Amino acid sequence: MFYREAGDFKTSYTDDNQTFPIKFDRYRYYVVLAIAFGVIPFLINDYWANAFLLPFLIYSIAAIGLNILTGYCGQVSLGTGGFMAVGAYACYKLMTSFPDVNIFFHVIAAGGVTAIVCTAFGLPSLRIKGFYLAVATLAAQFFLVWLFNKVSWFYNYSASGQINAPERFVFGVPVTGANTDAWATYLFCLVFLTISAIIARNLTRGMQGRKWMAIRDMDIAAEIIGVNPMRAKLSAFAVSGFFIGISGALFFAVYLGAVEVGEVFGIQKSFLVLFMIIIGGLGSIFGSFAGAAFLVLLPVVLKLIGVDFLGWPTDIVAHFNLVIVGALIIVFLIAEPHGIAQLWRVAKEKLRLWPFPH
Amino acid sequence: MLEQLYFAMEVFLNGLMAGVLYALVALGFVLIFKASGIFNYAQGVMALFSALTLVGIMDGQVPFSHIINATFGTDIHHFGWHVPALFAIFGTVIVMVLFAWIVQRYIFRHLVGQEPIILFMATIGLAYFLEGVGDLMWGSEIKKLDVGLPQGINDTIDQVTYEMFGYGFFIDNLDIVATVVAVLLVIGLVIFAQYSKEGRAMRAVADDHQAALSVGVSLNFIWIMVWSVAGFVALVAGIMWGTKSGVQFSLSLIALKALPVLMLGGFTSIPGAIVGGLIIGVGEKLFEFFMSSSALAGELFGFTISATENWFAYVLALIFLVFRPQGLFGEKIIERV
Amino acid sequence: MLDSAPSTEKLLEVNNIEVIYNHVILVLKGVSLHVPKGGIVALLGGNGAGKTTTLKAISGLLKSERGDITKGSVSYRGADLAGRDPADLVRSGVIQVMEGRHCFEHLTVEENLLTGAYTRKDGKGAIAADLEMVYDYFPRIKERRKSLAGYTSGGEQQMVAMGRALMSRPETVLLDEPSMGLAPQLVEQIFEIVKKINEEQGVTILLAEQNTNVALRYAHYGYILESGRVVMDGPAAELRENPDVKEFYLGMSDEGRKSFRDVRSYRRRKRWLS
Amino acid sequence: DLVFPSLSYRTGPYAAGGIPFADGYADYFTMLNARDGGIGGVEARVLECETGYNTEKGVECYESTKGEGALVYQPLSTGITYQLIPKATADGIAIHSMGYGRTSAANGKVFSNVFNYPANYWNGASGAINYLMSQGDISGKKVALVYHNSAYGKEPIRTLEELSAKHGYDLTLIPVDHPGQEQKSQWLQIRREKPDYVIMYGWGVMNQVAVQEAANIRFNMENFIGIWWSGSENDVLPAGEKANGYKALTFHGVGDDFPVFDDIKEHVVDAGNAAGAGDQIGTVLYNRGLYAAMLAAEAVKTAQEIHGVADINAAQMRDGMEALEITEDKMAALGLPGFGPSFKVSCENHGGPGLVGMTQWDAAAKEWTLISDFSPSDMDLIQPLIDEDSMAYAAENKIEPSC
Amino acid sequence: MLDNSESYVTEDGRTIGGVVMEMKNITLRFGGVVAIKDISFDIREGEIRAIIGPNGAGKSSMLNVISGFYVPQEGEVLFHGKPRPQLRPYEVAQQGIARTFQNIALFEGMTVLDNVMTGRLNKMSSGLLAQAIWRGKAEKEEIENREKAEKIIDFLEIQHIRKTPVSRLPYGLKKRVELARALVSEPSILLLDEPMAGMNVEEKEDMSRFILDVNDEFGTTIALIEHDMGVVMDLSDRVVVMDYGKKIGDGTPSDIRNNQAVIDAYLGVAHD
Ligand SMILES: Nc1ncnc2c1ncn2[C@@H]1O[C@H](COP(=O)(O)OP(=O)(O)OP(=O)(O)O)[C@@H](O)[C@H]1O
Ligand SMILES: Nc1ncnc2c1ncn2[C@@H]1O[C@H](COP(=O)(O)OP(=O)(O)OP(=O)(O)O)[C@@H](O)[C@H]1O
Ligand SMILES: CC(C)C[C@H](N)C(=O)O
Ligand SMILES: [Mg+2]
Ligand SMILES: [Mg+2]
Repeated sequence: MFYREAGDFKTSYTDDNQTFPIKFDRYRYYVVLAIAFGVIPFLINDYWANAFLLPFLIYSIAAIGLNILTGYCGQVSLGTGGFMAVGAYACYKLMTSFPDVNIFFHVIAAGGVTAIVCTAFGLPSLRIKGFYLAVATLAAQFFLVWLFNKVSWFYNYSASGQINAPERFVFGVPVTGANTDAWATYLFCLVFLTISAIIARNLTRGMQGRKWMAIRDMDIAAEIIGVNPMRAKLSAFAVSGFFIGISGALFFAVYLGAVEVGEVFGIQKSFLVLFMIIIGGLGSIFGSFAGAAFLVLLPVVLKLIGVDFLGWPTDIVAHFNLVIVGALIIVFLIAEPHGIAQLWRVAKEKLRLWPFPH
Repeated sequence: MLEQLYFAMEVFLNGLMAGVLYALVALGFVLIFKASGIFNYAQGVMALFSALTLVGIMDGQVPFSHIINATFGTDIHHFGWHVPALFAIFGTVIVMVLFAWIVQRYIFRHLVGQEPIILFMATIGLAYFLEGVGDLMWGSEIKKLDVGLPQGINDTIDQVTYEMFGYGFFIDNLDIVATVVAVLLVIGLVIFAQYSKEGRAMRAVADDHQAALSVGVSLNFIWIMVWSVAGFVALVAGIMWGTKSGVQFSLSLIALKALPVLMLGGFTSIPGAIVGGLIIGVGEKLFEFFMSSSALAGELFGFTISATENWFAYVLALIFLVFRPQGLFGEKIIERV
Repeated sequence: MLDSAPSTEKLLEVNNIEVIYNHVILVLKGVSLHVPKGGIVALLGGNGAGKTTTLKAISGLLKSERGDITKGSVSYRGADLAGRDPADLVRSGVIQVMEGRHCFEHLTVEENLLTGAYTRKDGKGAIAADLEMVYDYFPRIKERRKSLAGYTSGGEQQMVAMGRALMSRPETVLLDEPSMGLAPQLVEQIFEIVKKINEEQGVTILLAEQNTNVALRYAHYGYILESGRVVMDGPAAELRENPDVKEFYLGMSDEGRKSFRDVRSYRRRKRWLS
Repeated sequence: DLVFPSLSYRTGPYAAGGIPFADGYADYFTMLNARDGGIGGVEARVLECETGYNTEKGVECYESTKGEGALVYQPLSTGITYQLIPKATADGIAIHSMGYGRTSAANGKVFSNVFNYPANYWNGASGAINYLMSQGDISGKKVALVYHNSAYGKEPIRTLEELSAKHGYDLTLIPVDHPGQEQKSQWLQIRREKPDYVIMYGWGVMNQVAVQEAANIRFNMENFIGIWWSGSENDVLPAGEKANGYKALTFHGVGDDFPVFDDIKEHVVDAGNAAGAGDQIGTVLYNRGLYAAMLAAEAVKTAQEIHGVADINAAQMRDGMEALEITEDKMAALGLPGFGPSFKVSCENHGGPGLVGMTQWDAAAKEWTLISDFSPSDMDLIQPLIDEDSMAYAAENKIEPSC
Repeated sequence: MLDNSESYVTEDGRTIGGVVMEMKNITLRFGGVVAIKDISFDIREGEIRAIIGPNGAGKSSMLNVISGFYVPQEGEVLFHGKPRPQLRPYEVAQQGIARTFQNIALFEGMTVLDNVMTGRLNKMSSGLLAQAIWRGKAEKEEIENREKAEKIIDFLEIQHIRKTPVSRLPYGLKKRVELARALVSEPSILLLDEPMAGMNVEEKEDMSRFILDVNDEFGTTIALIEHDMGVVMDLSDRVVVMDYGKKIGDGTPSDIRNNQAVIDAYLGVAHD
């Protein structure tokens, strides 16, 4: 009996409504938080920050955002890349127009701007459903990228059309620009991720989350029992846009430092984030983390094994990587179509019963 | 002024032709979607893969030669023969049927009954996989594909129109061939899907896997069949596009051009693919033409709008969809409680 | 109505099967039953007893729902069915009419019926004749033959589903709740049809039904399932007379049928197993 | 050992161009190791990292390789170069963006760690115009620029505009979005506007399609000039016969008629150590990769001389690059006589001499031939542009110009 | 004949109020199919009103018209005596009309509890921001409503499956959950579309008890479609009979039982 539930009684609905109703889970959650804030910053180095931790944190925010839209509200979106670009460019314009305001607020505001744009592109979802909507969101993807590439106002008329994050500080410590320390950027992103996750969790466990899920599971029935589909869908687009915008802003300002929109925020990015939530688990906040971690680590591991360990020529490794990534995705979907989160749930269910099944 | 009109007409005609080429890719999507509700993102990579295979067979390339050489220290590249195009096409079709079988046996059989988005993701996985295999098998350098299709400006049209209007229209020979092929394909496929027993079974499977199983339709058979046909359509698209730009990775990106076509025509409609293709082709070419050539646009926005082709098709399709959520010819979305 | 089984030859045999969904949910806990050739066997039981699961275990449709038979075996005409494809089974004459209709929404009513004949090889003429036969059974769907099945009413869809199965000229039909959602006279009608094909064409029938009353009137033999176990079986006539069956499945007390209004305040629960 | 990261791309839409360059870059170092036992006795190690020509992956590659003692980065993408400039400068590692990247990085006073010798995109633009002027009067003529709609393709616009003001030709801008598989409208526009000359800044499939479409509308190939990234065998082969006569700029020699290739064959190919499939030797992009490797190796030697250590570090490498001098004798001694111009890098000038030559495709022989000398570009016009742009960058990033 | 606003007391002592909802000359067409032809009937406050008829008669369509999901081509719906403007379905729900569906329409991906809680959505008002922060108003509201939901869950005896995802439930329990979801919204009118299809007698008895209790305890008006004549005759106060879009009968169960047109079209034999 690894996993105990019996004996963990709840006496009020407040207790039962908690994020982690089971004590064991709750403790684990505090431990993870403590390590993330209290231990990792002291161990971190440049390589781990850049190769794994920063992208993991930032993609997790994006994945949470997309998961709200797709996993909870059932609206498949392939426009994530474009929306992240909105966050990035909004952040850039704000950073350069109001250099005296703290970057923290720029990032939040970038999320706000993205929420608005995302909502606007969500309008067709009132009529268009399923894959038609998915493909329609590509319109946002391509149009936004084109726009940022075309209109020089967005990149402050720089000759190359790229945007570069100027140096900005939080409590006197640089978090953007070329002279940042790994621990500072890490903590900066971690704060955003923690807040995002808490907000997302609160929204999805309450009535708002239920409305979204109702729309996802059966939109007509949802409307007939009283969900206003327009408000439900658009609010999902807005909230999702908010998170995706934040992640786009962080991706540009903290992680990359400079961005060429077509490549960084192209359609590949949309697919990547979608993959994260599917492999992690649709409709699960934990799944967003798991999926992001998995897909950020995968190439690092593959490269370690292929090039550094087996010593294969890089081109064969590069091609094999495609084969392996492709195969892994398929194997994964076959083994557990509902993602790592579901795998985790089933494991827990088994552990609960262990060692006496049935 | 008249001049402008002729230009516009030329652009229009070329748009039609470009649309046909998009439609060729879209057709493969439609088939698979119709038969299984699978939104096959790998269709573009299938076009690439089939074209690579075709060239490989024609040139007598040794598959996986690079790995073989790397592991065994050999130095083999070619069998040293040249296969005539027709036989090579035949060989490629066999490969695509084999591919269909593998896809069915090892992937989709295990995913029966899953949600569409899961299936969609699986096809993206498949796309990666196939791209890697294609690279490993045939190498990623550019290959020239020549199955003897004519290419370049059609002189007859040029001359005839020159005599008629004083302006010779540009139509590419390859586009004319593509149009003929596409029309034949569409007619064939429509007859198949609408009137044959297998076609009916295919539509049944798309509606409800379980029920289809319960009446004795073999999902395996139907899906292998459909993926084979889609593989064939991919080959046709691969030949057309490969002849144009050489066979290489970017061929797989034409999938992105086919998506708006699908949206517009309806995911389930074979004729829709063609009509959608034509509308998109014409729409994007004309839009680009007016925007980049008119001074008006420049005055309006302070900059000229150009390179719109990546998004225009999507936006156009989106606008259509708002009025017809299932595309122009797509199956009605049945909404009942 | 015949109450004794018309033959003793066991056509379909289910031996002590266990079924698990999703690797964790154990649903059938050892179900055994026999269906004699030419018989009508009813599978009775409350919601969630496992009737549908049993039928799916036989027809092979379990797999597509992430269910697995983990123990026991199913055999048809003495041959083990493990690992057989559902399509294969249809070809050898076993067809299932699924619970909840499952029509092909985007096909017309007539096309739906024609898919039933998918496995048949006896020519267009015979199929057309059977199509007429089905329309004779269900005149209502003849009127709607050209409309998409997705737009027909619940009852009409049930008729389509039945008709579709008949189109395959089956030897054995697994019927899952054929009466659900049908108007009373249609229920009778459907069971008359069941009886007719059983008598005229010798079709063997395994029937999962909630409407115990009708089911036991038409079946020869019945099994009662509760929580994944067979708790009682016997010839239909005997079951009809069993006091527990009477009370819980037929809604009769000693004074005859009791009104649904009267159950409000008193209720007695008795279960063979729980 | 001496670490040379190679940010290559062997997959994705630009693989066809990435592979030969990466092969050439790797083979040259393999050859040095096998023949000379490394550079100055220290083994060279090429660290390949796949970027897929994607800026984001490029940054990942940079971050994951810089810890290994990387000496100089060859990002092989303008986009990635832009991203790496501030990072590499902060880390004190040099970037060699040879014939691409940020043109104004030629100003070493501002870009201390970035080098783009021997020629850059503005040299290329000017070289093309110079070549056209050598063919006849250009004033009043129409010139169209077909360009990859990215940081890369936009580079020459400013120069061409200035040049058009100076020489009186009309400039039409025709962008092509990534990937450029479909260029019907662009070429119909060209057919309509009948420019006298077309200059192309393309990469990847965009090149092949453009050459093919130009052939389709029967645009005279003689008047169609590509930048050096639009002038490899890949770009013209798919169009077959019809590509005959197409021209492309270059800043180095063509063909495998140089002694160094014998060494490559002997020490690399025959030893079974060729990078990739080993079938690219002598192609335009292979040669360019090889040339880049050669310049890096020479810079190492220079650095070893200056600092008197064999196993140099990144900072020393930078110094070596800044003091690099290539002479004809040196080239001949390396087995590359006349392959590239001689030049000298200095603290102020990281851009080299900016000499460009012209090559032309012979479809029958399937080879590129050099049809002009390496001649200077219009530095009078370019230098002020470089200064202006680099000073703006310096101001923006608060860089104190050095030297 | 009673006046629209008059109320009366039934034999078993329940008070039936005036007309709350009146369908006036409703006609509904789908392309060529006429699903409802010029039908009028009314529903009185506190009564159990059954709608019966053969398959395809248009019963479900009628409920859909009431729900605002189908828009009739002709006719109007009067609510509390006033013509109801064309409302979106969710607006109808906000007026206190709840329903269940013929082909169970639960939210399969959610737990039973969450499904039931959706029934309370019109009773909760905290905004997005409040919910994002959770502490305070949102939490308080959540708990209050949770209590109501738990009450209904107890009432319908589905406590043990509270946290089970709906997709795993057998048919009959799903129907019960659906009823719970409708009830928890404390509707003034409850529309039930074949709530007892696919149930055995014992389960039907349970279901009947629930329906009667709701009607009794909360005074909820109920419109009920059902094919089991036993149930219909026992439970309902008045029955309207439809046949292929037309109304062929309207009255108390005993009227209907003896109505020849109804017997011909629907019952087949005179029902006991
Ligand atoms: N796909 C599934 N996944 C998990 N559990 C399932 C699945 N299908 C059925 N079950 C469970 O199996 C049990 C038996 O269900 P089954 O559908 O066989 O019952 P039934 O007797 O047909 O009931 P009903 O009369 O309501 O149709 C139920 O408890 C149900 O929850
Ligand atoms: N959305 C729709 N589009 C087209 N036809 C429809 C639609 N909805 C219902 N119909 C048709 O209207 C008629 C009435 O259908 P309805 O579902 O109301 O029947 P019902 O009385 O509920 O029957 P059942 O008892 O079988 O459920 C049917 O013939 C049906 O095919
Ligand atoms: C090989 C590459 C450096 C060329 C490319 N087009 C660029 O400048 O970005
Ligand atoms: Mg069942
Ligand atoms: Mg109905």
